[in-house]
Amino acid sequence: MSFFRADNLVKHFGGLAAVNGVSFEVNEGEIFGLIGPNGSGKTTLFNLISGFYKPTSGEVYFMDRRIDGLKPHKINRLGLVRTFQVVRPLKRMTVEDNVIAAAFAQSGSLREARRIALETIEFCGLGRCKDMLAKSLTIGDRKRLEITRAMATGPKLILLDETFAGLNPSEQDEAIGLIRKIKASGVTIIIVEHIMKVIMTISDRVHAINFGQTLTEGTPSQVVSNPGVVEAYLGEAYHA
Amino acid sequence: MLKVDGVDVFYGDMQVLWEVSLTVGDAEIVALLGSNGAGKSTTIKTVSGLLKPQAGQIEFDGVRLDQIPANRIIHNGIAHVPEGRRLFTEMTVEENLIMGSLRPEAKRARTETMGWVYDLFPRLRERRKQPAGTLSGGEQQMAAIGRGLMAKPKLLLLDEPSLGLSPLLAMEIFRIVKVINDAGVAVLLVEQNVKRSLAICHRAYVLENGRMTLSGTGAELSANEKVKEAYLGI
Amino acid sequence: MTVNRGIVAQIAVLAALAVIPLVVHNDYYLHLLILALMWVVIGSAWNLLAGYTGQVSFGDAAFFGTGAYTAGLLVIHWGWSAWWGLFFGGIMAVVIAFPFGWICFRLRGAYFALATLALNEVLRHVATIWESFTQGMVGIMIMQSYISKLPYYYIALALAALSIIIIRLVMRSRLGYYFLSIREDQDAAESLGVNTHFYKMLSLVIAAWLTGVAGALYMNYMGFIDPHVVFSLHDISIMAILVGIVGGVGTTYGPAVGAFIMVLVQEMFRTAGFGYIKAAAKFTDVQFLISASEQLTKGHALGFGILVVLVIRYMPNGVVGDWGKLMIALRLQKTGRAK
Amino acid sequence: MDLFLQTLVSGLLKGGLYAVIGIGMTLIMGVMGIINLAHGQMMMVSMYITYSLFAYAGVDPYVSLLVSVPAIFTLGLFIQQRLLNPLLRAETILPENQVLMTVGVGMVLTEIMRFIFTSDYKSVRTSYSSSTFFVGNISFSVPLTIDFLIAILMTAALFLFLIKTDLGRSVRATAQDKEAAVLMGVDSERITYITFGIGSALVAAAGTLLIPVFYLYPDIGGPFTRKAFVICILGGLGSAVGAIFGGVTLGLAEAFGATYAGMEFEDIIGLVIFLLVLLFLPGGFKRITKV
Amino acid sequence: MRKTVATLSFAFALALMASSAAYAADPIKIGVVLPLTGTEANFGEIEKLSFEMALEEINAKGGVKGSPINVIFEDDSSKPDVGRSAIEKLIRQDGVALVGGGYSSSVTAAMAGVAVNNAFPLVINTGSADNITEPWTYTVSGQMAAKKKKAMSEETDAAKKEALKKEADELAAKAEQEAATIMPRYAIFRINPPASEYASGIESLLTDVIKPKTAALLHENSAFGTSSAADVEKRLTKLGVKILIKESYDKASIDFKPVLSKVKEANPDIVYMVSYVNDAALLMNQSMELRLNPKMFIGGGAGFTMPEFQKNAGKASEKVVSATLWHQTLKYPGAKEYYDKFLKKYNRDTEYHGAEAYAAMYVIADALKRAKSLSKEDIAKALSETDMMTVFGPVKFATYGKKANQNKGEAYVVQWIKGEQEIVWPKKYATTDVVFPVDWIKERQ
Repeated sequence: MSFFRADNLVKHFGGLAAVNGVSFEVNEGEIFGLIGPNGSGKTTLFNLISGFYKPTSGEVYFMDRRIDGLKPHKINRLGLVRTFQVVRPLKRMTVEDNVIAAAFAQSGSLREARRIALETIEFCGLGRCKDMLAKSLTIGDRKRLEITRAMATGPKLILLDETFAGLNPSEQDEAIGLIRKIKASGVTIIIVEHIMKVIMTISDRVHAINFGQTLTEGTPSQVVSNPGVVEAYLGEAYHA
Repeated sequence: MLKVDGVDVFYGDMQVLWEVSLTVGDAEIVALLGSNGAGKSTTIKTVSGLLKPQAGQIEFDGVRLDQIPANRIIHNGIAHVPEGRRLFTEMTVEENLIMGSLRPEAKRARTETMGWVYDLFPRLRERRKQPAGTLSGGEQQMAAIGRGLMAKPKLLLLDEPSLGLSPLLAMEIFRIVKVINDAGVAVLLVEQNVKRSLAICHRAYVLENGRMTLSGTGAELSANEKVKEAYLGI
Repeated sequence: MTVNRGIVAQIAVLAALAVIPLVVHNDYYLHLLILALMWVVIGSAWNLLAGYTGQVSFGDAAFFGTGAYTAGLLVIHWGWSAWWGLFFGGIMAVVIAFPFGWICFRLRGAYFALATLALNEVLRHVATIWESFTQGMVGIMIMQSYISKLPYYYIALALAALSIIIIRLVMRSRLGYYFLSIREDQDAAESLGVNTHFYKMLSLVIAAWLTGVAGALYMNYMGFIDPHVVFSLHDISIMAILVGIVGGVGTTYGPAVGAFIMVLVQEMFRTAGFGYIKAAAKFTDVQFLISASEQLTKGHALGFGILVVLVIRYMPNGVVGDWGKLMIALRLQKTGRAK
Repeated sequence: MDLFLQTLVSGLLKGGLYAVIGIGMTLIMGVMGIINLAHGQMMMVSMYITYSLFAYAGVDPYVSLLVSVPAIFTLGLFIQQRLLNPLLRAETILPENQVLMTVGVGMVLTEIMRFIFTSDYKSVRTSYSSSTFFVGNISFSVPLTIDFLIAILMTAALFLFLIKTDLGRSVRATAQDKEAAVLMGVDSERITYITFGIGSALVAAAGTLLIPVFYLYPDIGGPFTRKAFVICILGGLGSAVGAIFGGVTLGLAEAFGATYAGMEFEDIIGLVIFLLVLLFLPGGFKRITKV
Repeated sequence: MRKTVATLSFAFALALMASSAAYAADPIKIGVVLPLTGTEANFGEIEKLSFEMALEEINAKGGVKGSPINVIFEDDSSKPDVGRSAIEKLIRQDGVALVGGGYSSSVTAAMAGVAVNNAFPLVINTGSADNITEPWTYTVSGQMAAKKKKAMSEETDAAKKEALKKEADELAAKAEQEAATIMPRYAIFRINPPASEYASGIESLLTDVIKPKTAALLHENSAFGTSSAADVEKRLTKLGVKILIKESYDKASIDFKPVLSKVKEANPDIVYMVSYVNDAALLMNQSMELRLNPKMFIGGGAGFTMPEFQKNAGKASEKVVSATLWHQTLKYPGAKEYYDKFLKKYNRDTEYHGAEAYAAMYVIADALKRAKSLSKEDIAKALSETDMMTVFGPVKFATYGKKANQNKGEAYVVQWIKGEQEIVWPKKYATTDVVFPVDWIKERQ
């Protein structure tokens, strides 16, 4: 009985194994960090979990239901939602409409969806630009919109993909605040992040991968002191 | 030789670089470090003309690069080996190399340069008739660098050459960079592998959130704890 | 406040359209207006699928033709009134839409467009070859049930209003938001829980239904169809796109505006200003006008083609979408001339 | 047996001509991703050029290739540079505006020709238009056989151009990765209109080759545009060799369809193959032949 | 500035309306709808020129009732819906006295609907599908009766056949009644014979001279081609000729060799083709290339009589016979003169379509002359009483069989002999003897 479990996931592209036997479990209510250098397979992992790819082998369980191979929208309906590393705002719609479109996952009526959307927008701190077209947002706000939209679907588990990339330090701090707030509201979070500072600060547990395989898993401090991780990030034998 | 001076770059109305300045001297290896999304690739793309700065200027051997179209940059002796290799996957290795030597100066020396590239990467010679898409990651990176060299550049822009390569292959790539540099080509290197980069470069810059925060020689920066912080957050 | 004004304006336009036939007793103009209203339906339907859902179809004629043929075949095979076509024609178009969607939605972008085009061609050939059922190229001829144009006018007006109302309602509901999100980013929509395949299909079904109903209206009103007329790539499918693009893709009233522009302008070119230029030429006895009107009639299709090219080139978002641009351009010209 | 062989031969010969029609489009569509609904109309213009040269100056159609091909090349250049490229840059809701533009261009070309030449049927009857030779009981049309050979020559020439010249390589490179090509010093904008020009020139050649055995009126373009689509989807986008395969396949399918199913099924067979390939063999024969 | 423009244009518009109103009182306006653009514009052009030629002559002689006739030509773009817009415009906007024209069957059918709705006189010169002058087909029951009848003829089971016959008869009776309600508004007159008559001239040629046992029938798939072919099939079957092959094709086809090879293999006595101009030429060229050698190649009118056919098919056209409705050598007053005048004036050939149009203009003028007033009822009445000689032969609108207001006309057979069309059948009109038998392979060496 686990909240979320990925079991020995493998994904091949042609002959290349992008993800090769990764397993981990996530407990309800925690922030689970997923780290690894560029190209190590984190985003592929997200695509496998959220249904955009079908795993070559391996299984994914969410709230005791097997979800690998389901269509993304079905997985979303079960309460698992993702964001994209390269943000994908619905450009020619306003921020509010972006979020309303997502909020329909919770309610079929426009009035109700709008109420949920506005609440979520406030919750995520996008209120000041809710009438702007999504394409005219700054990168920080786009990332925020991505999270807001995901939140508006009423998820139990949210996958955040590189939410902090490209944010300046003050924006990063705001984002950390937001993620903590989301956790406080009872939503479980899996976060892929490159900026170690962020991962260190907010994760409860961290899982490190490289070349599509698990390096190590543990608390942030455990992981970051793991020589394999340091090597993966900075190049071999940095300490030398 | 290359002088980037106070460059601001935007994606649409979104600013990503703030007053970035750097220089690369003759036959120098300059490393550009920073975490993901810090603006390294953007800087390089701005140099090679794919992005146009809204403020500041870029000069190379007295030519204002920011005022000429992207496809003319290579004619001034700058070759850009882009992130993710960006080979022409359906063309053979050899054709890819030829594509690197379109500018007249390079075209004249095509066979010669190609010989040199093949000597540099014997694996490519073996696979020269193979479509580039069928190469392994390391070989693709070699082909990409080789394609850049075919232009007989004075300055080579290398964007994440070791990305996704095994440590052994990455080491090989760094060795080659050194060899290339020894042949008199200046290199502007964007890398994640901080240690390796600092080991081979003459000078390095650190970018954080679109701004230059540190610069110095390789040795200076290796000793600087701030670099580690920028990457690992500790 | 603005909403209220918008509603007032809509009611005013509707009222004006409703009153026109009582004032204008010229059946020729009514005929053109009926055609224009029919194109409002088709253009709006295309716009729902392409402009709002982002699936550009080059095969609208398939639905139009199916609707028209349903109405016609009901008459000649079973002796029903062609008006039943308004009901069954829509349904048959929807039936056709299912295999259409099944095939085409596996493809994206240009391939989708080409597949719709090919499917329409297939239907046209079937209608041509299957003589025992469709009468082939001999076509179907029926008599109109009303001699007066008024019933047709009001039915067309009702259908046009209905299609706009349906599209407005759709766009203000979950469907509308989902359609837009599919247009903007299919993967993002999918990740937000949108069953993109289902909603694309739904959009296609609504569009097919409206187009099929318009086809049935065409059969009733025109009294004659053959496969080349109602399954025509140029005269139906591409005309639908032109109506949408000239009016303004992804806007509620764009296709309506486009429909009136296209029908009226096309006819104006064909008849050299509804015959007025010629009349003026005779009246004023200016040789230039006579030859101009003659050349215009001779080259009406050319003039129309050039207009299409210019509109797409300079107003890619259509009259409604590029309204601001158009106004600026006109004003600029005016100030220029004033000097 | 004669029937079978004769069908085979006419299918093959017609297929050669189809290949030339398709090859230009496969270049345009494969390299630039542009759907050109004016392709057949460009051919029609070329046919009118050939016709005029023949009717008013007595120039043999094969000689007039020297005029029609460069003329349509220039026309293609112009269309791409002035009408299509600006559209590709403009921000619009639908990227398909480009397709519509080609529809408009097709209309304009058709109507200009109608304005000049009226709708009358024109034809070019040369001494060899109807000449045939026989192998056993099977008749070969001389002009179509020549066309078939020219088709193969042109494919070979195009193939060599794409493989052996820097410009050709640049065209392919732009098709595969535009940005990387720019980094190599390729002026991608220029490549797009040169490609469009070459694609148009090829279909111009097809038109000039076709006219001695066919006839001409302004509306002739449409059906050929549609056939061109079928051919290049069959062959695989951007593949010169694929176009030959696609053209011959379509030619054979139509011929055998006409013989064994009935002439009225001629067109529908091509369309059905088209849809099947789109659905079950995306990428066309290129997927199998890898060229 | 803006105001002045608006005022000016308003004034201009008023002037226009006034002008068109003032002008209307003067000449008699009639409308003619022809395909001037689109796929059939080739024929439309010939007909338009013929109309204009006749018009000039009539107006030069003082016109009708002291006023000149003013013809407003409308382009139907070869499309039924445009044709319909055109006739609506002529009736409502231009207020013409009657409408002429109608080239393709589909456009003509669409126009006919409007004419009946408005009880408006429509003089058709070409559009030849049979049903256009069959008022009962304008009724639902009539169309269904025809279907039932066809089903009946194909039914083998006697009991079922009987049931179908009963149904068909009931429907036919109903159609009769319905047609009666349409008749008062039916003012459609057609000068050329219906498609089913085109082959009537051929029939006796077949029985008397060619005596075929088997036939191949190829036709293009337009309304004209389809209905002609259906009729030819009926006639041939009645004569006991076996149809070995019947195929339809799209007129844009490039290659007829597969189907012609099939014909070659079946080796029929005659090959009967209903075609437009260039498909006709291609068919003959390619059958020459394949060395087809039937007893006779027969064309079903339309393309096979056009001058372009001979030009394009060259020696492949030699000795081909074709049904036709007219030829300049016919001994009708003015026929030859019309042909010569046309040739001289426009420097191009003309054929039966042109003659039809030329005759139509005279028929219209004649009716206008005799009409008591220019009301549509009077004009319709005058038209129905037409009995005159034209270059196209005698014109008299009769009601016979299921047809109403149909000029019976006569059909002839021409043969291309030494590059010229000669009338060869019926004997009494023949300018030369039919060349038969023909060795096609030798002929074309």
